[in-house]
Amino acid sequence: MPSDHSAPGASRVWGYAAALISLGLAIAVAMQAQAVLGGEVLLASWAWAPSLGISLGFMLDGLSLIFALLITGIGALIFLYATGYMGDHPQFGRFVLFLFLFMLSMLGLVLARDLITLFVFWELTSVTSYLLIGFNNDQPKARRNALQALLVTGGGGLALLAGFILIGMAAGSHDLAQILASGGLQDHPLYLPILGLVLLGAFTKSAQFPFHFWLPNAMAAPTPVSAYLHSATMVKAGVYLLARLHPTLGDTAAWSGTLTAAGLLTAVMASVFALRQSDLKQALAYTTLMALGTITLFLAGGSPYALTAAITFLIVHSLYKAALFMVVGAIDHATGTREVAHLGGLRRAMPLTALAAALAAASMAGLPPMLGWIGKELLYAGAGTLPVPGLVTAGVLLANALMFAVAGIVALRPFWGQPIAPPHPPHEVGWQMLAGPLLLGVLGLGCGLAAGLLQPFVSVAVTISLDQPHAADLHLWAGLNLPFALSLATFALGTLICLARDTLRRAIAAGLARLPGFDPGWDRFLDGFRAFALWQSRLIQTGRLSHYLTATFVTLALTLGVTLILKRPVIAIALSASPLLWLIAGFTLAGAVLALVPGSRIANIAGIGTVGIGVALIFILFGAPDVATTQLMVETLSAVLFGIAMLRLPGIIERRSPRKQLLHAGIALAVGLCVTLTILAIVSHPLDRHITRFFEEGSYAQAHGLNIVNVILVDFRAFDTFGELTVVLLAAIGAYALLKRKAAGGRE
Amino acid sequence: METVLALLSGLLTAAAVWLMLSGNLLRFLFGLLLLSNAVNLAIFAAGRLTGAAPPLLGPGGALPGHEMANALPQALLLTAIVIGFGLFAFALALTIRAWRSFGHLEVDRMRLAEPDEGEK
Amino acid sequence: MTPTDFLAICLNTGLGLIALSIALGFVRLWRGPELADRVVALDMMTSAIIGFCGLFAVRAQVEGYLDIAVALALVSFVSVVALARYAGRLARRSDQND
Amino acid sequence: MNSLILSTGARFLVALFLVFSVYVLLRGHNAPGGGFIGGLIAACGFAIHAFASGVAEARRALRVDPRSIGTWGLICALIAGLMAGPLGAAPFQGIWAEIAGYKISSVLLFDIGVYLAVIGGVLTLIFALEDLGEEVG
Amino acid sequence: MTLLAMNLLLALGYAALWGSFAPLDLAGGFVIGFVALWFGRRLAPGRGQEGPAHDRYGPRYFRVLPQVLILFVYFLKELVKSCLMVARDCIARRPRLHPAIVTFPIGPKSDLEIFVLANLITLTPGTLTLDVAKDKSHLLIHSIYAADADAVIADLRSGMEHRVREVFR
Amino acid sequence: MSWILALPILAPFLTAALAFLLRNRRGSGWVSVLGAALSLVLAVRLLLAVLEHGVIAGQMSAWPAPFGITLVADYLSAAMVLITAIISLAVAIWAMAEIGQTSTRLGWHGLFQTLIGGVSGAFLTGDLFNLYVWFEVLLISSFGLLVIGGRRQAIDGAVKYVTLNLISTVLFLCAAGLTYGATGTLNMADLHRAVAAHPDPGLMTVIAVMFMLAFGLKAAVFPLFFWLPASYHTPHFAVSAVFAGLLTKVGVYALIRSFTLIFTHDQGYTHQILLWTACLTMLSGVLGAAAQSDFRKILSFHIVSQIGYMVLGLALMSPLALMGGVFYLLHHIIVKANLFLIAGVSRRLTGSSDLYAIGGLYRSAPLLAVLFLIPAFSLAGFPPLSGFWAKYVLVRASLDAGMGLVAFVALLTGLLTIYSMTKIWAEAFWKPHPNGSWPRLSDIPARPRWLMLAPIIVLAAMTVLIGIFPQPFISFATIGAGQLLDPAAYIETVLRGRAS
Amino acid sequence: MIEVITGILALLAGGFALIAALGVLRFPDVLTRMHASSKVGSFAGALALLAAAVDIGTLSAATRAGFAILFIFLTAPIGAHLLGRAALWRRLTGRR
Ligand code: NA
Ligand code: NA
Repeated sequence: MPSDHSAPGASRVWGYAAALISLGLAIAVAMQAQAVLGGEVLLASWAWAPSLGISLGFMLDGLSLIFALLITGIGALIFLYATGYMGDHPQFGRFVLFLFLFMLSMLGLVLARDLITLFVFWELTSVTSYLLIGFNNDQPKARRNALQALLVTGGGGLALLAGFILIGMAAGSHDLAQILASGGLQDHPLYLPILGLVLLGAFTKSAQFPFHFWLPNAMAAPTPVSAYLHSATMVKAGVYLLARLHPTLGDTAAWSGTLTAAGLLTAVMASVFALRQSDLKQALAYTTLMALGTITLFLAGGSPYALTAAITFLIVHSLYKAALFMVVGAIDHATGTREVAHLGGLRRAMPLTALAAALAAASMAGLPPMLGWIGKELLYAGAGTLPVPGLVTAGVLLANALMFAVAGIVALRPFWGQPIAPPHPPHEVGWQMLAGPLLLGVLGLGCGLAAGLLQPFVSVAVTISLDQPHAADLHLWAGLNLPFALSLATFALGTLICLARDTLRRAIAAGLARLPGFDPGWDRFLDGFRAFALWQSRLIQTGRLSHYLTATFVTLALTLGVTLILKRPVIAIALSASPLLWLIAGFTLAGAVLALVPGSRIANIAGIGTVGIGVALIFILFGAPDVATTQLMVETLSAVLFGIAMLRLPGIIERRSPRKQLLHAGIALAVGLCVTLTILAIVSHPLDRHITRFFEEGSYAQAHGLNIVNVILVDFRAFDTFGELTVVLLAAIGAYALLKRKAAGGRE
Repeated sequence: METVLALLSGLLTAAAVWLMLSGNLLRFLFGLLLLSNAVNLAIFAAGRLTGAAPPLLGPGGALPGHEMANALPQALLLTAIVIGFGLFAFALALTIRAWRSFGHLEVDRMRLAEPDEGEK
Repeated sequence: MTPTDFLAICLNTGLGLIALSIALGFVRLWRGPELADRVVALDMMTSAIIGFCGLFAVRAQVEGYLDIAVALALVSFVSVVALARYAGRLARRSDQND
Repeated sequence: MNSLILSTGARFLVALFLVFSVYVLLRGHNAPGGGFIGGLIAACGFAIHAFASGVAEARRALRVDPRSIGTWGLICALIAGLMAGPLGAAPFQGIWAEIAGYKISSVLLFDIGVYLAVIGGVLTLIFALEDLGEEVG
Repeated sequence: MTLLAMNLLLALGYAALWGSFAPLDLAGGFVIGFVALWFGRRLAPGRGQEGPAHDRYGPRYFRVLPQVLILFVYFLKELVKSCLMVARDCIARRPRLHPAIVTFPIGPKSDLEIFVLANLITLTPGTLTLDVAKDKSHLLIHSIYAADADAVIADLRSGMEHRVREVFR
Repeated sequence: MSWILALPILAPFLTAALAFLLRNRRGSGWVSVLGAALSLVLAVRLLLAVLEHGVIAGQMSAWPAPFGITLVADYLSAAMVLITAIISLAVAIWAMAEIGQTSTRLGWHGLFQTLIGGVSGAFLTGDLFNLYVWFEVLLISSFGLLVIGGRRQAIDGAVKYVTLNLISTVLFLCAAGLTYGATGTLNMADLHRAVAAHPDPGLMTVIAVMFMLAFGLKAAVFPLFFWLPASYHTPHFAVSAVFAGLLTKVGVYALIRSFTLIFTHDQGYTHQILLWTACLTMLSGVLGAAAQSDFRKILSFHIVSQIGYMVLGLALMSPLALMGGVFYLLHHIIVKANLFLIAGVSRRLTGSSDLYAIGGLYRSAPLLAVLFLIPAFSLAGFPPLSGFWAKYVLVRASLDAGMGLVAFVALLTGLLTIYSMTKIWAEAFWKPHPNGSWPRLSDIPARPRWLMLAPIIVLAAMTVLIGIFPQPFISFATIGAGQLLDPAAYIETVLRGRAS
Repeated sequence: MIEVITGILALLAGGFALIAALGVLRFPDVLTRMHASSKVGSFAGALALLAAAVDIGTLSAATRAGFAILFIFLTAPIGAHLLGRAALWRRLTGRR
């Protein structure tokens, strides 16, 4: 990793290097285009976790090709742009690294052949975008927004994982090539859960309603990141997934219904929000939502027209959106502001930027002969094939008109409007920052003029990858048809909106103020979650040992008690015993009672001693002299230790209320009862004593000892005894450390 | 006979649990001692009680004519008693240390590791 | 009544009496009132247990029980010393709370 | 503790305790006793020593840190467990030899390890607690 | 000399415990006893100053032995008597107890002598040694039959103390 | 075989004895490191033997099973022993930089080694009571390690830790003794037979539940985990690390062993309880973590939560699930211990582990930041790190079993884990230090710096390695899970087969 | 014959133990109680040990019983002294 200590700008070289590598990648992908456009699907696969049926597999088909080209091509331009934009940043090297990793993840995602491979890259895009969005980590807002993006997309990712696992179960494989070839899963019993989970993943990543809120906030990232995330990558991942799984999961009522609803809602809502923005970058961000909604909407359909429209519009959007973000970044870079109201007449100072802006905006506005025009025409043509054509057409019309308006605002106002003095005197930006927008703008124009060049790409994607009989044609001029009429209507509406935008903005702002926002809602949700977490944590982890002990004993009593009740082990009771035993048991118990009475600690200790004595007598009574001796010794030593320690300890006061004492007595008796019943259940069956017999017979013959207990301790089970002597030693060493630590002092 | 021990063990357990719940570290220690005794009794009883003949062989390893007490649980008990003593000794030292550190033995007032503040 | 029967009766009686004396000692142990009283009771009980071991050795005809007695005689002394030390210190301390 | 009667008596008692503890240790294999009980008795003897003459004095009489005694016990037990290795036997397997009619065995060494560990452990505890007691005065 | 005696006694006792006086057992007992006594070498404070007295015990060892036996028999008798007396009061409906603390002056004596005396007094009827004065000039004795304190003292002086003095003379 | 099995247990005790005798700082530290290296060699030898034979068993003192104590190693045991040795070496090296003179003289290194010995013993023993003994050894060692630093906070933590663990211990003892009383054997392989043959299965279930409670307390499952978050943040960081890595895992291991080998007679009941426990443990732990603002407290609560995953593997009791549980167990030890070590370095740099009082490490200590991200994201289950595979397998196993809700809980827990890992990241690394200081790694003298960083780097590399090349580990865990599900080979080896 | 002696000794031991217990229970203060414990109690224990020595009759049994008796009579007065001293101090310093 580049060092922070080097001179500012020294890490620019990393930017150029990344741009070159990306370019190389783009060329490498492009070199495969010939084959892919010929209908071939390039496959590669390495075993990764074969026993789980997971491989590191890659696949290049028509759909992947478009995405891969966009990702690497735009990526190269973004790196170049970033080098100009922030090459002096002290952490530019880190930035390039993250962005490059992000690009690779994105590339891996669209090239993945194995669903789990896809998921891996999916998650990697989440992680790397987290680091990118939070790149300005000194700002709380950047940190917060990065977390928001990560949680929303990460959460969706987890749903996706479940969905993928279910697909794997349903299709019997994680291999996309195989899944796609084996026909759809639409009739599988797991279809609905799969669909739900996959859509959850796709919608969160592609910022579909109601998961849209993270995307505008991702603007906290440096502009090159926004340009990249919003155009060719991140958000397109969800769209890619929908397109990719269209043959497998599409063409059902559930699919088209959900996608239509989400796409339409997203598009319309984003339109409204976009108008409200005065920050150029924010306005653009909302148009991204609009575009994503629109693409999702068209992926809902199953007709060639709808899908051709979706794919074409996706390309259109990638090209102009990247260019426009770069333009906005350039404005920001040159003037120090992105506020529309503070910008105007930059055309003179920044002519090339203005040109790029004009080209990109024209494409965005859908003006002929840009590629955007073709995309828009296709949208109108495809809208008719969707489930609710009227509503969809109206929605698309509104969205397009708004894009028209926003394009005007973004491109026209700052460059062609009245000159306004910005915070810094404007100047044209460097070539690194111009190359991208210009190239992309020109590309938008070129593809529009020579739509035929683009046609095979779209066709292959639609027919081979999306499994459609044929793709619609890309024409600049398709005749005087309904789409053409709608286009004209779009321009008219767009111009109207543009003119009335201040009124509209006020109206919208007033309207929205009354509605709960999603973004504050997120904060409230997170606060609520934290409060809930804190509540449950405090409920359980109270910090009070007596609660812990109570909970522990209650758990013991409940679990054991319920098991005893449910499982009903056989219990035999035989109360016949010698009076001597009863007497001993009696005073042992009395000792225990003495141990309970608060007041005199010595009395308590004496009570415990009595219990020890009683137990020792029982050991004597039933033939355990070794145990009895040890017991008596240990009791005595305990008393000695108590005797030594007691002076250092305070007296005992019973602090429990009588009610609590009663409760505790209940718990205690329940635990005791469980113990008694278990012992009784055990002794109601005969004991298999073959191990003891082995010891009895082998004790002298093989181990040369007459005291069987001792022979067990030092020979038969010497390993136990070894552990035991360690315990005694360690207890002493531990206690020594405990008591001596303070006196010993010293640095820790 | 085992029944008596089972009852005794259960009651000792109950007394121990009651003490352990009292919220005073010293009394917890008392409870621990009682609990150890209760469990020792339980193990002893579970190993079955067979008369007073200890598991000692006669000279030359002669097995006595009658059944001896079960030696294995006794060996286990010995181990358990000694281990229990070690644990008790440590716990006692801890109690003293706690008293020196906090000036009391009320466990619910020992809140240094988990102070009552939650998230800031 | 054979001497063996006599011995058995005497042993059982003796053991019973010793157990009883331990129980009675326990009463003093309970009542206290002072630490020294309790230690005295404990000491008495220990002596009784030593006796118990002796008689039990006879009953079981196992010398091993005598070892308990020896060990106990030794070790109980330690506990008496420790507790007496405690009692002594307690007596010289201002607060009388044991 | 400052008692003439105790310290005079302790002189003989400590010796008695120790002798008896060794006896209990050595005969454990054939009669009730063994390393634990022996160790506890020996430790009690030193405890008497400590009570009679103070911990500092008892420490001096002992010469070795009780923790080291315990550690040597651990080492004895380990050796007893490991010495079977070179002889091709299993870990902790008893190795027996007879010298002058007396049986010597790794098992005995093991029990001595237990004995030492218990002495070391208990004495560490008692001395640590005693020092604490002395602080109060 | 006393040490050697103690050591021999320990060796004998040790061998007796094994139930065999075989040479190896005795030797083992001696070694163990020696080590055991070594540990206690610093006990019995002030031993260094009583060199002459220490030497005195040696040659007189055999002369003292009969006295020891006499003391032992006397002690046994007193012990049984003591037990019976206390036992009587234990079960008597009205114990005739006259407890009192008595100061019992003793002449200059070695620590061992004081120790033996004090312990024997405890085991004899009705008396119990509570403490030794710091200057070793007198014993503090608790008696339960101390209706007449002087009688108690006289009793002790003529009985137990006399015989102990015979041993240590 | 018996030596191959016994030496990994005995070596740490020998090391400990030497460390106790040496006591001075350098010496005992080096003894500990060398001893840990020796343990590692022995553990590798054990693993190789297991790979060759499948299951190996040896009899202590050469008494045949079920009479003598058996040591057994199957795949799971051998792997646990190896990981234990790895963690032991890592922490031993790390500790050289952090453990002060006083703690050393009080026996830190010896206690550390006995802890490792106890843990290894618990993994290798095939005898129920012997398992109890090793539990005690590791428990008492952990007591010592917990308090040896002498902080008042640690004393408070120790009070809770000690009291609750003592209850678990006594319960375990009781259960073990009663098991003998009911079945007449303590050999775990023999118990498999004896439990199945017992005329009163109800009684067996009661005893099984007793074990479940005892081991559950050790493993810190819901609702018995209180002691863990109450204490793990209080001692030396090295202690936290080894506790976090190994202690609760012993409980989990014991649960797995007893409920795959011994108590399989009433799975409908026992494993149902385990399933509920697993889910509640996952959720409760991760919610607890979300409420914390201390580096180590967050990590501590996460231990609880992730114990839930492991128990889940056991509860589902399918080959895949058990494999996932085993994989999770192994992965988690590495990751969690490493995170605590990193927390220790962070604490040394920033002076605190309170997230609101520290910051700036991303800029000033980028190496540490990278080293943190690896285990943190692994813990959160991000691919391609080790945690991803563990989580994937368990989720898949849940879905395979038709338990969507369980899979949901597992995934939700994963998401919430992301939340708190990023919280640490944002507060300790991204956010500027409230004092405006930029603590650099180079501020630590070179020797302690590299003593601390080297183990962290190696453990992080292992995390990445397992993530990128999961197949050998998955295969291993699969065989291990197979051995657990069908203990015939285990029993055969112990009772009749290659036992020697 | 041995049986009868043993039996009588056993009875005596039990009797004296009971008497000691009664004394400890009934005597008015701690110093008097100590008389019962340290004399009668010890005596009872010694009698029982004697019974064992007589009945078992081996040298090792006799030695052990002897050792135990020796310990008892060696330790009882020392213990009584320490305890009595403490009780006395308490009487002198503490509340009555
Ligand atoms: Na006595
Ligand atoms: Na006594």
